[in-house]
Amino acid sequence: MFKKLIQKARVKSPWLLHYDCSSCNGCDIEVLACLTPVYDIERFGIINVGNPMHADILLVTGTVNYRSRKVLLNLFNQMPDPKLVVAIGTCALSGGIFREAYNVIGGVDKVIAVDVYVTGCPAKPEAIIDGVTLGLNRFTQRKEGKKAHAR
Amino acid sequence: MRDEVISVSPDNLVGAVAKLKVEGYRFVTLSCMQGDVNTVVILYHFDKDLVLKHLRVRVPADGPLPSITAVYFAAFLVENEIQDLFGLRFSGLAVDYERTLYLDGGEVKVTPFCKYTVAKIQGDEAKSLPASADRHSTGGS
Amino acid sequence: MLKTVIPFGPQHPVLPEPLHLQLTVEDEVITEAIPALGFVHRGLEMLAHIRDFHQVTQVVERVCGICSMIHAMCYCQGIEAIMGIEVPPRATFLRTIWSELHRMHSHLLWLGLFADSFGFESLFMQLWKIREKVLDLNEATTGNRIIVSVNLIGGVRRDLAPEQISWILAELAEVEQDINRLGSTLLTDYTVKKRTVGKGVITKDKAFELGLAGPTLRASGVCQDMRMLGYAAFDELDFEPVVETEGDCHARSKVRFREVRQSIDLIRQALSRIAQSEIRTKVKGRPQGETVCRVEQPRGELFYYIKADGTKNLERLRIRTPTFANIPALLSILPGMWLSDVPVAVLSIDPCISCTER
Amino acid sequence: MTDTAVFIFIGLIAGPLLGGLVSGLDRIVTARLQSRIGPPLWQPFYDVVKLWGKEKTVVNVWQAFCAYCYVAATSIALVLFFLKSDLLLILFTQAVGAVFLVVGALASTSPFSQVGAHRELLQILSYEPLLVFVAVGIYLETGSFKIAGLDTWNEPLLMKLPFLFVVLGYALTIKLRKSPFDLSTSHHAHQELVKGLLTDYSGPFLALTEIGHWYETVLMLGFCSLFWANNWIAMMVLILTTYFLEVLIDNVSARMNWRWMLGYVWAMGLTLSVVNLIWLYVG
Repeated sequence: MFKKLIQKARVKSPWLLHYDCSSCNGCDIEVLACLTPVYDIERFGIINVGNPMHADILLVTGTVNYRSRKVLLNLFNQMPDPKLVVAIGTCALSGGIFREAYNVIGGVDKVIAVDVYVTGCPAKPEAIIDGVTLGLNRFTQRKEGKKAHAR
Repeated sequence: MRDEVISVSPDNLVGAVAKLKVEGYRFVTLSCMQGDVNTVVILYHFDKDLVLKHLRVRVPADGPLPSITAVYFAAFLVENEIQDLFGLRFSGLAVDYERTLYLDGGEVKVTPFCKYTVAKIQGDEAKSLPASADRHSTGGS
Repeated sequence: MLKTVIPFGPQHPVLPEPLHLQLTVEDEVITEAIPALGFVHRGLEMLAHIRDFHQVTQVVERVCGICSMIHAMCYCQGIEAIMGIEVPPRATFLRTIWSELHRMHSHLLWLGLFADSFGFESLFMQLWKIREKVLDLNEATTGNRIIVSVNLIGGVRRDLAPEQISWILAELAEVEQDINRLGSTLLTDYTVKKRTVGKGVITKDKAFELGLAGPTLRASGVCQDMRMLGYAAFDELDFEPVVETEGDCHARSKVRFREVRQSIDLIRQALSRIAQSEIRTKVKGRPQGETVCRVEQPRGELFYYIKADGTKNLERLRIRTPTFANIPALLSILPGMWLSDVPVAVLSIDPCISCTER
Repeated sequence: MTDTAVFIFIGLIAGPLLGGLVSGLDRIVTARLQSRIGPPLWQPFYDVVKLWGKEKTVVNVWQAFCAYCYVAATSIALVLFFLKSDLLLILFTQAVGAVFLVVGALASTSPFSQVGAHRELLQILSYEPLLVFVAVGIYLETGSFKIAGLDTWNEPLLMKLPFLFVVLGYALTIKLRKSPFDLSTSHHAHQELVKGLLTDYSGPFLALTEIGHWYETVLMLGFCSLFWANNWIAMMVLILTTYFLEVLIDNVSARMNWRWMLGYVWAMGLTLSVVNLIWLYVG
């Protein structure tokens, strides 16, 4: 019974951590725009906590470069389980327009396992909210004890 | 370019920059580009009342160039950037990141903007390949 | 309290972007601040060596997602100058309108983040609510909210219909009313003034010496605005740069606040004087030569150096963004500040790290 | 005896229940003031239950121990309040809880946590004297530190101690972590210290600190209720008005720094207290 309650609470109260992983800011400000009156993601109990120790969902925007890879891994490892990773924007999926640049590794999934991919350049706030709520279903599907992992 | 371009030698550079400062010019930035095989060309841009003035310096790709941070402290960031991206060294930099402003030593192994690659790490890891080709061998995880 | 080293960033809720500041703190007073960059460096300038010079327009739009249109405009103007292309007058007006819309949304974004930096959450929300109206204008006229992709070499992609013009004017009137309402809180509220007045002062001489740009420079009393160069259609509009003299964080927010209103005025002027003509010219051939092109970004002077050698790729594309020029300001104002003022001081230069590092 | 058991039970249960509801209401009202819709009323409970189900990660054992002590102390303080015990005793039990929270934060090496703990100590230093003044004022008026005598007091204390009520308001703002005093940690971690004091508490332990905070909220509102204790309706109106004012202040001011807080709160708080006490003494 209590397990079910916790599972329900997880869906109702996902706390976000946003990391800008060498993105062009386009997706970042759209993530921030989600917090504001027009989109208001707090309706779903979502707060941007800004502290990996408190977060349930890691939102990553932008391509990964060599220096931010370490930071990304570090943040991911600091988040207590259960956790989700949502990659936002074309850059976070594949490297996008920057994929040929010398300091770009590629998409986020080259570093950590991604649960939901949100497309767009930049991704619209509606798409981001949709992506996060889609990810929440993962909380109910994922079996207890199975941990998210870093690549 | 429509604006005035003055060619100076590396030795006279700091003096020329100091003169511009006395005349009331604001430091804008440096633009660095590959000259021919062994040289790098740097343009120093200055602005006064919306009119630009440029100093053009040609230096050997490995030779140190005197830093102008003693005159314009603001130049430290862009000089560090050039150290990272072109492999050039500046002498007397106010804040020296030792070529780690953008890129760490171990990962991107070539100075990316040089068509005639200057290896960043000496030894057998250094390859004389263009940066874009080299990425595939060093990139990924 | 003893000496502590605080790693401020790269992931930090106050900074939406990964700038890393290593702050040495004694009794909550900063004694040393060292910035570390490189978390957003992608190597974008290099892409100009491997992409067609037309495609580079899209690349430079992604130097920064906030002022993307202005980057593309600057690049296109540079290539047009090299190739001697005459841009149709209507296109110059349209570029002016969109660039001012970008300035508005960027300044509102900044004012919001600034309010957030001193813990004024509701002001942040209200300012971003207004910003959404500006983004609606962007979306309705160009098809996208932020990265609008309207520029191409030789003109613009989209035109404004007459009914859109009247709608834009109506929306702008609403936006103006809303900002005027918030203006008194933003500029005269007791707690806000307590947090911003006299913090992070940069004098006129110091600002000049540090090579600052944009609102940060103008807040210190230096009248310098690239729009005075009269690029695009700015030479046909009445325009007076916004200058404040105090040089503190409050002055910087005042400059940006007044510039939002100025942008509304400029858009109105541009809409009333807009010429009737084609919106683009055909581009033939390849660029050869070098040029410097400067425009005014929301954060200040944007500088492009373009060198082309007659092939389809550029020989060198050099971008100097205003935040890059403003980073030295941080080094100069942070030591001696209280820890609680660090977010205010850092945001007061409007850091855009993706611009800085490209 | 059974009465006592009932009051203990009420204190233990009502704390989290009422506190959670108040905090849910707070978030909705805040959202409305910011022209948003805001989360459902039950959101704080979802948050706590979810945190309870998270992986346990602690910096060290002391932190976990301190989190438990914090909840224990604050809940005991609330139970004592419902038992109509001595005001001073309640105040100091609550202060013990607050100190445990700080010790827990100091147990971690994170600079954010350390600086946050340091600021929290300064906050405790600012509001504790004020609370003692409020207790002294109540004593001077009623002749007793016991709460038991208060609900039969025929005249509302608010009429006699209006300035002390304002002083209590300062303490309340600090205690509820509202702007301009949300220095050590804030509800939305958009400040220079990330989440300050609470940065290194995570999962179940963060849930514990949240529950402790609910107990404290109810306790502080309980103090407010003393100022109009003889009439239930008036008491409710007083509490709701006070809380709404707190939320309003939170939304119309920026965060200040601790130097300003210490100076302002002490200067204003002490002046108002002394004025009120002299007035009582003379009148």
